[in-house]
Amino acid sequence: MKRIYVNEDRCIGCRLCEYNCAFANSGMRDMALALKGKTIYPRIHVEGDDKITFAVSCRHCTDPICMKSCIAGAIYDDNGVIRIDKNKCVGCLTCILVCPYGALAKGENGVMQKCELCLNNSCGEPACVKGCPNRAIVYEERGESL
Amino acid sequence: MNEYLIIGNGVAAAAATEGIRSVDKAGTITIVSEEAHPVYCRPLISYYLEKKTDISKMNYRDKDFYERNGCKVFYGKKAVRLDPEKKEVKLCDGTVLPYSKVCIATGSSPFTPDFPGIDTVDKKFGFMTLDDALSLEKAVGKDTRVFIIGAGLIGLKCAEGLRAMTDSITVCDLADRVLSSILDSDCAALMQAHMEKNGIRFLLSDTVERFDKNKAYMKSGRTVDFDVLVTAVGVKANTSLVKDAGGAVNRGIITDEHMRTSLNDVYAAGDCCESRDISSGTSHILAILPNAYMQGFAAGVNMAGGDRIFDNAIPMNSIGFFSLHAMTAGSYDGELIEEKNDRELMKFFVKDGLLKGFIFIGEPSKTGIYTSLIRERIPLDTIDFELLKKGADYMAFSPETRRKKFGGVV
Amino acid sequence: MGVEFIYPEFEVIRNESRCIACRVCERQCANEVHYFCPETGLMMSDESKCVDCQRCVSLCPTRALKIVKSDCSLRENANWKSDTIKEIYKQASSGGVLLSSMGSPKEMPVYWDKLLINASQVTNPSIDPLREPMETKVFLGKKPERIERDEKGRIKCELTPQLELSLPVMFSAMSYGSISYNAHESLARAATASGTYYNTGEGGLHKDFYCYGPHTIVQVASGRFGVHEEYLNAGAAIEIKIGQGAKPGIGGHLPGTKIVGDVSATRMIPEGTDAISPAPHHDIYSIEDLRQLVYSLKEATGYRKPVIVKVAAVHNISAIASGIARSGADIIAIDGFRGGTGAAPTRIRDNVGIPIELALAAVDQRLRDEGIRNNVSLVVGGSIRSASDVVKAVALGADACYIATAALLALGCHLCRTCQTGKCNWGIATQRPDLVKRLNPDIGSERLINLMTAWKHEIKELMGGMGINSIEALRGNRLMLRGVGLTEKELSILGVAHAGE
Amino acid sequence: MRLEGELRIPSGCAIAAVISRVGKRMSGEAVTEAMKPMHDRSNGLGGGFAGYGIYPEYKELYALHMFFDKRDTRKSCEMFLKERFEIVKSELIPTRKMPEIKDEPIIWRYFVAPLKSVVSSLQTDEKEFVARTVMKINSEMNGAFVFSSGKNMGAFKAVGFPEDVGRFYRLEEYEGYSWAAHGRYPTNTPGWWGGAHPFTLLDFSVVHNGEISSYDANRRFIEMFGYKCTLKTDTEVITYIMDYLVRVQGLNLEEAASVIAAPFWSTISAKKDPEEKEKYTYLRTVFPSLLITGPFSIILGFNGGLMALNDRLKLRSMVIGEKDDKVFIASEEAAIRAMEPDAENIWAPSGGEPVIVRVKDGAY
Repeated sequence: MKRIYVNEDRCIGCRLCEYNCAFANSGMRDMALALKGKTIYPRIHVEGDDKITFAVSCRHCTDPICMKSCIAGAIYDDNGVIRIDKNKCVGCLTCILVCPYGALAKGENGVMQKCELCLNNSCGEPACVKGCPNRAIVYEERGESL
Repeated sequence: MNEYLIIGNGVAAAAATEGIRSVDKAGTITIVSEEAHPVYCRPLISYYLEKKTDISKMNYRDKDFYERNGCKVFYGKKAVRLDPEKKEVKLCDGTVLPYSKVCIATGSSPFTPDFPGIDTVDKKFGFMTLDDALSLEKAVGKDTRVFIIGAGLIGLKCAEGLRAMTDSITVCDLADRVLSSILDSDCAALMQAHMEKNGIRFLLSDTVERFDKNKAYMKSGRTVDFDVLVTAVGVKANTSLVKDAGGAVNRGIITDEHMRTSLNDVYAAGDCCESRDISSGTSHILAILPNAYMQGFAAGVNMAGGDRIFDNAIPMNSIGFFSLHAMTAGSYDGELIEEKNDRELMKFFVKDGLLKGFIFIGEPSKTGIYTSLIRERIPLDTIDFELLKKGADYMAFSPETRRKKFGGVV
Repeated sequence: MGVEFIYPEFEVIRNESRCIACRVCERQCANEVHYFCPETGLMMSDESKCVDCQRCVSLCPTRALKIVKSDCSLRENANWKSDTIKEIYKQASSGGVLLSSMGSPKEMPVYWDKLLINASQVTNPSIDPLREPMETKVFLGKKPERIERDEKGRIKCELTPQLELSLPVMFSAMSYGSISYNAHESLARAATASGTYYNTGEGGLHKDFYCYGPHTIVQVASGRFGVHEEYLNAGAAIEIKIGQGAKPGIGGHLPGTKIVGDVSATRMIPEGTDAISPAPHHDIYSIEDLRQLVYSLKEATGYRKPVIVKVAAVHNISAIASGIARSGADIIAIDGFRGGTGAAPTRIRDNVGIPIELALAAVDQRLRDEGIRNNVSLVVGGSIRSASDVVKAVALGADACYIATAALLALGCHLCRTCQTGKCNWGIATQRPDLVKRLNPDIGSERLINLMTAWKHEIKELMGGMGINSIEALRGNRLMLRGVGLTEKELSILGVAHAGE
Repeated sequence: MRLEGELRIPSGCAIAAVISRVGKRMSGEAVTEAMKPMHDRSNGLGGGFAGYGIYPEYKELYALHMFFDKRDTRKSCEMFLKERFEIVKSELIPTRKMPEIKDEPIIWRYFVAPLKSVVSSLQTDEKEFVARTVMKINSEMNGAFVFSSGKNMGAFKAVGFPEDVGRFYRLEEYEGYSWAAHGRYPTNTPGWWGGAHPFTLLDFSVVHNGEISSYDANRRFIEMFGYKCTLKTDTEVITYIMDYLVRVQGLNLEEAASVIAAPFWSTISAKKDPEEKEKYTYLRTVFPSLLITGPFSIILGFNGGLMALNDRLKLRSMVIGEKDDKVFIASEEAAIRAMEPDAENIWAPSGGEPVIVRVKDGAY
């Protein structure tokens, strides 16, 4: 399955991925209209210091503990893509407590959200990957864990 | 063809179903459900009262879950006897269900102390099942005075859930603090203050001596007048099927890490059994949903001939009341390291170079990174724990770890 | 601080209706032009620091930014142009030699633009490169004067070492230190993939890049930085750098601030020390000394590597080239005065040397007049900007071209000409790890490979039009060129007829 | 308007040749006839022939065929020649007056032997000496032009259609074992006799149809070795290249052909025989500037044989046929049929494939 992978040697910490993510999930046509004057709630976030930076988003684990822990049964496996049914989520934050990557966070309305690989938004392919200026984030098939 | 039998219809049962089906698509699965509902999210009953969810959304799995997985479900039936020799289970109506493998996922039941005069109380409820919530919903109105015995997770979630419906809620507990099983006194005080700010009254280090209709006489001498009583003192594991069949049972059913009981072809999962808590090294009941799922799933896989162990159970809770969130995990054993600022309080417990547990109060973010330190037993000297104390961040890990985690399939 | 005489050269124009204050511009600007004002929630800029590298413009996700040249004008006249006046101000304030980067921006004739290429019509068919083979392979090196045969009458096929190029373009010298590790890796990988060569410059060869040795030209310059036996043997050829088009007669100076970590190790000098390349090689004060160095290097490498001698195009370049051709060198590289540099004194860059076109034409003719053109290959650089420049250079007589500025542009360089500051926002001319990272060698090498591929296609297209299907048949084929707007003298030096003749 | 030699004139052409493999001599009539069906390939601005074996009685002497603009030029040129050669015979080349051929220069021939003393004082060999002398006359002596300088062979050329040129030079009266002919279609009209084909140097003669795009690359390279391309024609430069490769560098004809019509690198790398691969790689690497690109079909005449060669893309027509001892080469099959209606085995050699026909040893 294609997943998003990040390479911290290439990440330049520009945080464009966060903005591209927020824009892609805004459903709007223009980034300025979508994001101007707003706090963004991206599903990918850049961590690091002044030397090393890297983007973190859902790893779409083969054995997703968030899904197993969700008290509302709101997190499900859609052919390997781990997704959230926002209608069912009650905001208990158990997923935040268990995700070893810190890949889930509350969205604008307090409901949990996570990277769903842009499969259902206007972008159609991961916006963070498409917009990464240094190819630090890639979307590809990788076999077993490195 | 294997005949799988699952006693119980909660999360552990659903997980066992999924575990079986991940290995064996053919065998038959029979589920015995004491409740008359398809598997639902039991922890959501307080959210139901709060109207944060509704019945339709409380289904744990979609509506064709049983059909898709080829499960036959007996609703409203209780299993009364397990015969591991004959490999059959007898239900309350006399039906006998044979099995090749059975999973006991009977969960727990509320434990109500035998308070004197309890029989005189008219409206008294537990808070364990959807039916409890539905009854409470009917019983409580704007002016209803609610008295909850037990300031644990269930009692407080019940209080929060009812708060929108009534202004009068009193919670008592024998312990000196709220959430005594998961919070230390500092944190409990914080939480208590926050709940009090939100209109919940507490009577701590106190318990009911006797009831007289709608009045409770407390040990401290105080009295509480109420209209509705909720008892949330504790739960006990439903172990009798295994125990009566001669299986090893402590406070919960004893299993190995493959979720096998001491009886042949009998597995157990969920709140009815004990787990080995790797943060404390002791075995006890870890009645939390993630645990139930992981045990159930492992049981299912192993019942179907797969090989899956579940050996890293820890207690962990994410619980919020009136928008103040607490997250806890592991055991509070070892050196205490405390980090706090005006918005957050974080306590770490470190022993033998490992993180054993933590308590966090505030707006959580990426807290799972700490949890993984406990579950995966990551030696703290291999990471930058100083950095982690300031906030959960993958920078604390080695580049090599990051390369594995973010550059590979996990 | 006194009066600031010079108004910022550029203005940052921010379209407030589009700016979402994502602060990407702020994070990307090593010059610290942009900053966020928390009170107003707006992005602000300090234009005096802007060098117009366009990094922020390129990364702004909402295209809210543009950088324009300020129209604040000094009162200039035909004699005292704005730049001239500003230079006076700068020197009056600093007391220093003015430094510049990249090639000279001055308006001097670009002869490439005054040469036009022929095409076949009627009497001779043009050749379609999509249908017919079209060969751009070139061998650089000395060719034997005589065919010799063994006792059985078979031709003895031993050649002195040659460089095989899949197209007549190589990446010219840029040292590790003046450009980044990632830039070097990009060049090395692209040269390997494109079947050509890149050049270490005088910074030595990083151990990581020895694997690209078969496509590496290792340079020996006056500072001899990073030169050792293993280094000499690591490359495919050795280049003795006598001079550079942007600064003939001048040595190099890489400030100690750039001599950090691997750069220092690769150059074999202590961290933090200035790397000063002397103006001349202090063991070459005359042509016979050059011959000694050429043969020393050949001895050191067992006569397995061709030796290139690189000189700047100066007034008597033909005589110099003739001398080099007789020195044992296999290849002469000539760098024209429009060539780039990481840093050069402005006066030198803008006033010393001659255009490469004239130098090339003169040298090629001189070597032919002396009958020694086949003794050496001729590589020219110093602002080769396109495939047509390459074709024109080959038609004038070059065996191959060196490109550097064009390669840097492919890597993202925006010619802001402030390499000397070491704060290259594109990760090219910098050693700051956070900036170096910005050039992903995967992308960099891919873009260079694309450039080479594109040029190769264009060269083939132009060759096909001329009815030539092998680049060898173009070399020195000056009939394929016509001049426009050139004087008789220029035409005679170039050896081409005027258009219409 | 500038004359040929002062500027470069591309041209299209017709070529034809015949050779007897057994050295049987034939008159020039047949090859003249061969040019008739290819009339339209010429435009009357040049025609010419080369015959081999035509001067058996002077076979040890160099036959210099020359044009002079006036008598004085001839006189002064003869003075020059006498300093270098023993002139065994000096005569007008017989021609036939005819209206189709006008403005003829003085057309003379000398049978000469180089003065040994001069050759040795110049520290050169005889052939080199003759070649340099020809080069010197053609580049330095205004009004004088050597258009043929081999032994037991001769070129005959003029402004006009080739079939007329053949009659003009009375070729029916000569007998040779091989003949080559050329009709010219220059795309400019200065019309100078010297510019007609064949072009010769020593016993090499070249007739050529095509326009080579590598001309200036070839010229500027070959001029490094003492050749002076006074005519600026492709034929001239091809002749010099062949002379350089074969006489100076000692390549055989096949090797020389693989330089001027070099196989593509892809062809070379696909060669199975490593020795061959090495040789072709070597030759292409050493002589890149002698690769001739652009369309050409050439017939190279030399003592004892002919070589036909097309450019490597075969951008010009050329066919070959046989009959008995004879081999025919021409731009068009019609020309072959004109020489031998029953010609057999007509085939078109592929691009870059040299076809070398030799008269058997001792038969010429």
